[in-house]
Amino acid sequence: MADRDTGVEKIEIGDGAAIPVPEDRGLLSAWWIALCGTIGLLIVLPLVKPDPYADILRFVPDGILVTFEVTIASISLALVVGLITGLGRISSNRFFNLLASLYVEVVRGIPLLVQLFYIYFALGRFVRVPDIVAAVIAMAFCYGAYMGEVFRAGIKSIDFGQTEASLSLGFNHRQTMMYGILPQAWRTILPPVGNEFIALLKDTSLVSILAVSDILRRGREYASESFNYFETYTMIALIYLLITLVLSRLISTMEHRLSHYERR
Amino acid sequence: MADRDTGVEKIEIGDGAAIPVPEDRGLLSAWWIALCGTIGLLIVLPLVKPDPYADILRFVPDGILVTFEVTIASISLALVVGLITGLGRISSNRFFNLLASLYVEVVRGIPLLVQLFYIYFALGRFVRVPDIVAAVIAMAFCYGAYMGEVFRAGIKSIDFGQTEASLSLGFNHRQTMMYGILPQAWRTILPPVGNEFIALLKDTSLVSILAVSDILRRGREYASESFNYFETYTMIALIYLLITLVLSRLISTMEHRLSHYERR
Amino acid sequence: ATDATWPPMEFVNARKQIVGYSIDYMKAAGREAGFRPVFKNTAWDGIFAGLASGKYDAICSSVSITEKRKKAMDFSEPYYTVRQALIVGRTSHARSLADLKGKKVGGQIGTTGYFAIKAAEGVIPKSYDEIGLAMEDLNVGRIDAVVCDDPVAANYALLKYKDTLKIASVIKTGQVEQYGIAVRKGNTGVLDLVNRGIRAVKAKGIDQELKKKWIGQ
Amino acid sequence: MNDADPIIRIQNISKYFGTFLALDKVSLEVRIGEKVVVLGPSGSGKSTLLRAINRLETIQSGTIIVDGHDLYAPGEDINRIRMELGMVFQSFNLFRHKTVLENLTLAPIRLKKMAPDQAAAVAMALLDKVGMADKAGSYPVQLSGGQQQRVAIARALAMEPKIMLFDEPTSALDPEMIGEVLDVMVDLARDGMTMVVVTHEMGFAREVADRVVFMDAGAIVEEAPPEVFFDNPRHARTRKFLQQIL
Amino acid sequence: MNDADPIIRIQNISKYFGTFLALDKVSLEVRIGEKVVVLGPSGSGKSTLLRAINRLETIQSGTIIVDGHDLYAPGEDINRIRMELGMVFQSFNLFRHKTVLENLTLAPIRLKKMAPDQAAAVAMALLDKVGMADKAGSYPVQLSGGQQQRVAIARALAMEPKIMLFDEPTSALDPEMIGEVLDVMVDLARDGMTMVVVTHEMGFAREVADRVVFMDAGAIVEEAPPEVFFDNPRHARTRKFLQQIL
Ligand SMILES: Nc1ncnc2c1ncn2[C@@H]1O[C@H](COP(=O)(O)OP(=O)(O)OP(=O)(O)O)[C@@H](O)[C@H]1O
Ligand SMILES: Nc1ncnc2c1ncn2[C@@H]1O[C@H](COP(=O)(O)OP(=O)(O)OP(=O)(O)O)[C@@H](O)[C@H]1O
Ligand SMILES: [Mg+2]
Ligand SMILES: [Mg+2]
Repeated sequence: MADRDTGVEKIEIGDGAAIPVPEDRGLLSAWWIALCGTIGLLIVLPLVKPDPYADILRFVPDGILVTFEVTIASISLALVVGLITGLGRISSNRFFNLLASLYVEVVRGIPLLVQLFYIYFALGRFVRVPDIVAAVIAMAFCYGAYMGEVFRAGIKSIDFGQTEASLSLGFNHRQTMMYGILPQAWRTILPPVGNEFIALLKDTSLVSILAVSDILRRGREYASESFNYFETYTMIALIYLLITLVLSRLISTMEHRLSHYERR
Repeated sequence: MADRDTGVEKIEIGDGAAIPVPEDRGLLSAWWIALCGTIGLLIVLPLVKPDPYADILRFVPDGILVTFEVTIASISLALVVGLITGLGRISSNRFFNLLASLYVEVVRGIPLLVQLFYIYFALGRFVRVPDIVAAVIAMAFCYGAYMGEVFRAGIKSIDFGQTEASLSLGFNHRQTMMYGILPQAWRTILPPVGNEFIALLKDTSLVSILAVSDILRRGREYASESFNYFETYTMIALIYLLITLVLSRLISTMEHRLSHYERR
Repeated sequence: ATDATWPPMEFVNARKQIVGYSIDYMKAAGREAGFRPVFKNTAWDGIFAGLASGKYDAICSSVSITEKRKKAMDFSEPYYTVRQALIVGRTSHARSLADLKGKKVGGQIGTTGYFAIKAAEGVIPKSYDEIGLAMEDLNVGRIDAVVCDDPVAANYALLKYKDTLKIASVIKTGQVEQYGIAVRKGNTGVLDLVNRGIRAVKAKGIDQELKKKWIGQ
Repeated sequence: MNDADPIIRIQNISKYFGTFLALDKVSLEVRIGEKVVVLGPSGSGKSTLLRAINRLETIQSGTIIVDGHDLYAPGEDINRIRMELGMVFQSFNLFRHKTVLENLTLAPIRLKKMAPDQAAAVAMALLDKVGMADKAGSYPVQLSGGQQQRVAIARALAMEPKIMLFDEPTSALDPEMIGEVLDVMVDLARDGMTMVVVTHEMGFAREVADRVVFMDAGAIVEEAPPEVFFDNPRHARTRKFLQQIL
Repeated sequence: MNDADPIIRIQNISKYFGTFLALDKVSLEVRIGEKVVVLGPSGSGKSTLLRAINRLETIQSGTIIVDGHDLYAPGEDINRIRMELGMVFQSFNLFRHKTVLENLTLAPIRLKKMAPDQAAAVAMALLDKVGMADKAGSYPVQLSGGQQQRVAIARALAMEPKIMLFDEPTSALDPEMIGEVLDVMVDLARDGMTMVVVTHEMGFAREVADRVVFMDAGAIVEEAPPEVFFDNPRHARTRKFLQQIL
C-alpha cells in the first residue's frame, strides 16, 4: 500500500472473506445465514442424495489437511519474508530499500498462477524439491511481498517516540524493533494478516494445478472419474466457504483479544 | 471492508500492483527499474537467443488480446454488479440489504478458481454459452462482490449533508444518488477500482484453466510442445509485469486528474 | 510419474488409489524385472519438465512415442498401440476432422491428440488441462469434438457419456502411435529395467489379461 | 388564500429518536410573507422542527400542511412539496463536484426541465444578488465559508421556493463572514420571502423577525413579537436563556 | 575525577537539518551533581542540544564527551553510553503494550541481565518514590498524563543513569498535573542527580537550577546562575524573552 496523500478517504478492499464485526449488522446476519446455510447444505445434501454427495465428502478430507498444511507453511514463511521485506522497505539503507521495493513491485505485477508455474519449473531446474515444497515456496514468495507492505504499514503506524524512548534506554535498533515496536505493530498488523491468511487459504486452490492433492485437486479427481462436476464443485465450494467463514470469525475475535492494553 | 471501529490505524493491502506515487520514493524508483528491466529483458532475450524467446513472443500476442478482452468485459460487468450490490448493502430495505450482504459474504468465502469451475460447469448445464462468456460471467460474479464493497465504502465516504441538500431541493433518492453522490463517490472509488482492475487482469490467468486462450494458456501450449518451460514462463511473467506496471502508472495519473475539483 | 486423469489407462479410483491399465502393466513389469514402481500423481502440463529435473525416474502416463519427444527423453519399448479417436456428440454427422472446419475441437494440452487437432486444417483447437474437462465441454456443447487416445475415448463415449457422445472415427495420422515409458535422457539403468519387465509381461501374455480387465478387448 | 392565511400549519407533532422525545406536541403556524425566528438552547429540537417541515425528519404523530399539501397524505409527492421549500444548512452542503453556477442550475434543469441557458441566466442573476457573480466558475472548496453560504442561499432560491428554511446558517462561519450572509438574508426578508430561521444571531432576530418562537426540551415555550420577547419575556425559562446568551 | 569535573563536555558542536543550522558552535560543560536548566524561545535548538547529548541527533562537527566517552569515537558503544543517560520526553513515550511495572523492568532485565524479581523489586521502590506503586499493573492508556510522566521518570531511573535529561517534561500536561511531576523532579535534584532540563517552568528553574542556559537561534546567548539570570540578565535578547514569558 503506497502512502497516498490525496486528502481523500481511502478504500482498500482486502481479498479475504469479509470479517464480520458487530458494527456492520447486515454483514453479521449475512455471516450467520451463510454459516447456517453452509452447514445445513453440507449435512442435508449427503443425506438426501448420498450418491454422489456423501461419496464426495468421503473423498476430500485428506485434501482439507493438505490445504491447511500448505496454507500454514506458506503463511509462516510469508511472515518471515514479509518481516524482512517490511524492514527493508523502511530501511534507510538505500540498497536494501530498493531491493525490497523492487521485490514488492515485481511480485505484485505477476499473477500468482504464473509465479506458481514459474517457481515450480524454475526451481525444478536447479534443486530437487517435492512439489508441495515448491508450492509453499512459490506461495510464500508471492505473499511475502504483500506481507512486506503489511509489516511496513504496521511498523510505520507506531509512534516514533516509542523508538526514541527505547533507544534512549540503551536498546540497539534490533532490540528496539523486537521489544518495543513489533509487539505493538502486531496489533495493527493482525487484521490484515488475518485477511491475507484467508486469502492465501483460498489461493492455495491454485496449487491443485500443480497436482498437489488439496481440496480442489481431490474434487477434480473425483469429478474426472465420476463426471459429477456440478455436485462435486458444489461440495468443494461449501467446504471452502465453511472454512473461511469460521476462520474470519476466529480472526475477528482474536483481534479483539489482542488489543487488551488499549482498553481503559 | 467492514467498518471496524477499533481506534487503530487500519492497513489494507489491495492485491493489485503497487501503484507508485511521488511520496513513496523507494517504490517509484523500484517502478522505474522494474519497467526498464522488463522492457530490456523483453528486447534483449529474443535478440540474444531467438530460439525459443523470439518464438514465444510470436506465439502469445493473441493471448494478450484475449486477456484484455476478458479483463475489460469482466470489470465492466463487475462494476454494474458492484454498484447494485453496493446500493443493496447501504439500502435501508432489510431484504435487499441482507441479500447483498449474503452475496458478498459467500463470494468472498470461496476461492476464485473454485467459483470459476463451478460457474463454468453449472452454467454449462443450463445454458449453452461460449466458454469465454462463461469465464467473464464467473469473473464478474466474483469481482462484483469486491466492487460492491468498494462502492459501498465510496458512497458512505460522501458527507450525508450532500444527500440532505439534494433531497431538500426536490430530488428523489435515485436522482440524488445519480447527480449528487455517485459523481463524487467515483473519486474515492477510482483508486480501489483501478486496484481491482489490475488484480482482475492478473486473475484472468485463471481462466486459462478453463481452456480460454489467454496469455498464460498460450504460453502453456507453447511450453508443452517445445518443453521450454523455463523460457516460456520467463516471457509470460515479463509480459504480465509490463502490462501491470504500465497500467498501475496510468491509474495513478488518472486518479490525479479526477480530483481537479478538490484543488484550491 | 503419472497424470492420473486418463481413465482407463491411469486414474484415481474412489479409494484414492492410482489405478488403470498402465499402472497394472508397470506393476506386472516390476514384478517380472524385480522393481517396485511408486506412482506419483503429476499434472500433465509439467510432467516432462519434472522428469528432466529428476523429480521422478520415469513417466508411465500413456505417453506416445514421438520423434520430437525422443529428442528430449528416452523411451522404453512400446507397451501399447493406440490410435487417436474423434469423439463427437451423438447427433453429430461429422466423420473426420475434415468435417469440422471452423468448429472447435478440444484435446488435452501437450498430447498427441491435441497435436493432431492443431495439424488439421481449418479446425479451431482448444487445449484443456485434463481430458475430462474437454469431455464435459463437449457434453454441454461448448465444443464440437474431442480427440484423444482410443481407449480413453472408448471409456468416455461408451461408458460415461454413452447417451450423449459417440466415437465418430479413428484418425489416421500416417504413423503407428505407441505408448512407451519415458525416462530421462541417458538414464539407461532405469530404461533397461523397464524394458526387461515389459518384454517379460508380453512374453507371458499378461498384457492381454490386462486389456480384458481395463479395456474390455 | 389571502396573505393572512398560514402557508405552514403544524399541528401537534411529536417526534421520537428511539425512545428520546425530540418534539413534544408542537404546533406552529406561519403566514405568507411572515418571518419566524426560532430560538432555544442546544438540543431543544429547533433543527428537528425545521427539518420536519420538509420531511427530512419523519414525525410520529400530528400533521404538517405546507401550502395546502399534507406532508403525510398518501399520494402527495414529497419532492414537489420540497421544491417549494428552500433549505439552507449550517454546513452549506454545496455539491463539491459542481461549480458555483452548476450548483445553481442543476435542480432547475433536472427538476423543472428548464433550458440550460435560461437556468444559467436565472442563476447569474441570483449570484449577482448575493454578490457572488464573479465566482460562478469556481468550485466550492475554493470559496470561504461565507461565500459558500451565500451560494447555498442562491441555490435554494434558484428553485423559486415559496418558503425559505434556515438552520443556523451562520454558526459555522468565522465572525468576519457572518455579516455578509446576514445581509443577504435581510435583503431576502425585505423582498417579502416567507422565512423560518433557526439562529443565535439576536440582532438579526430583533431586526427581521415578525415573531420569535422559543423552544425548550422539544416544546414551544413562548411565542411573541421580538420587542416583547426580548424586552418583556413571560416565562422564567426564556429569561434564563436570554440572560445566558446576551 | 572529582565532583568538580565536567561529566558532560560539549565543544563547538554544529548541527544542520538539511541546510538549516539548528546548533551553531555550541559549547557547554555540566559537572557531576549540577542542575542545568536550558531556556529559550521555540525553535531555538534546545531539544536538539539535549538530544545531541545522547546522540538521538547526530552532529556535523564538534565533540561531545559524556563521562569520559567520546560519543563519536570509533569503537565506542553508543548503547552503553545511553544507559548512563536517562531521558524524559515531552510526550512520555511509555511502552503502550507493557504495564507500568514492565516498562520499568524491561531495560534492566534485557540490558543489564538483572534477574526479573530483583528488577521488579527495584522498580517497585522507584514507583513508590514517584508515588505510582499502586498503578504497577496498569497500562499507560489507563493513566493520566502526569502519572505517565512520573512513570517515565521512574523508567529512566531504573537504569541507574548518572545523568538525567528532561525535554519539556511538563508541557504536554494539564496545569493540575504539572505540580506532581515537578515535585518528583525536585526530589530527584535533592538526591544529587546530575540534570539537564529544558523547561518553561520558571519557578522550577529558580528553585532548582545551579545554572541557567539561554539559547536563541541555535546558539547559547547567556549562561548564569538563576538569581543573576532572572533578576539581572545581561543580553537584550534575554531580557526580551523574560519579558514575554513572565
Ligand atoms: N438522528 C438523531 N438520532 C438521535 N437523536 C437525535 C438525532 N438528531 C437529533 N437528536 C436529538 O434530538 C434532540 C434535538 O436535536 P436538535 O438537533 O433538533 O436540537 P437543536 O435545538 O437543533 O440543537 P443545536 O442548537 O445544538 O443544533 C437532541 O437531544 C439531539 O441529541
Ligand atoms: N527533524 C528535523 N528536521 C528538520 N528540522 C528540524 C528537525 N528537528 C528540529 N528542526 C528544526 O530545528 C530547529 C530547532 O528545533 P528544536 O526542536 O531543537 O527547538 P526547541 O528549542 O526545542 O523548540 P521548542 O521549544 O518548540 O521545542 C527548529 O527550527 C526546528 O524546526
Ligand atoms: Mg440544530
Ligand atoms: Mg523542543
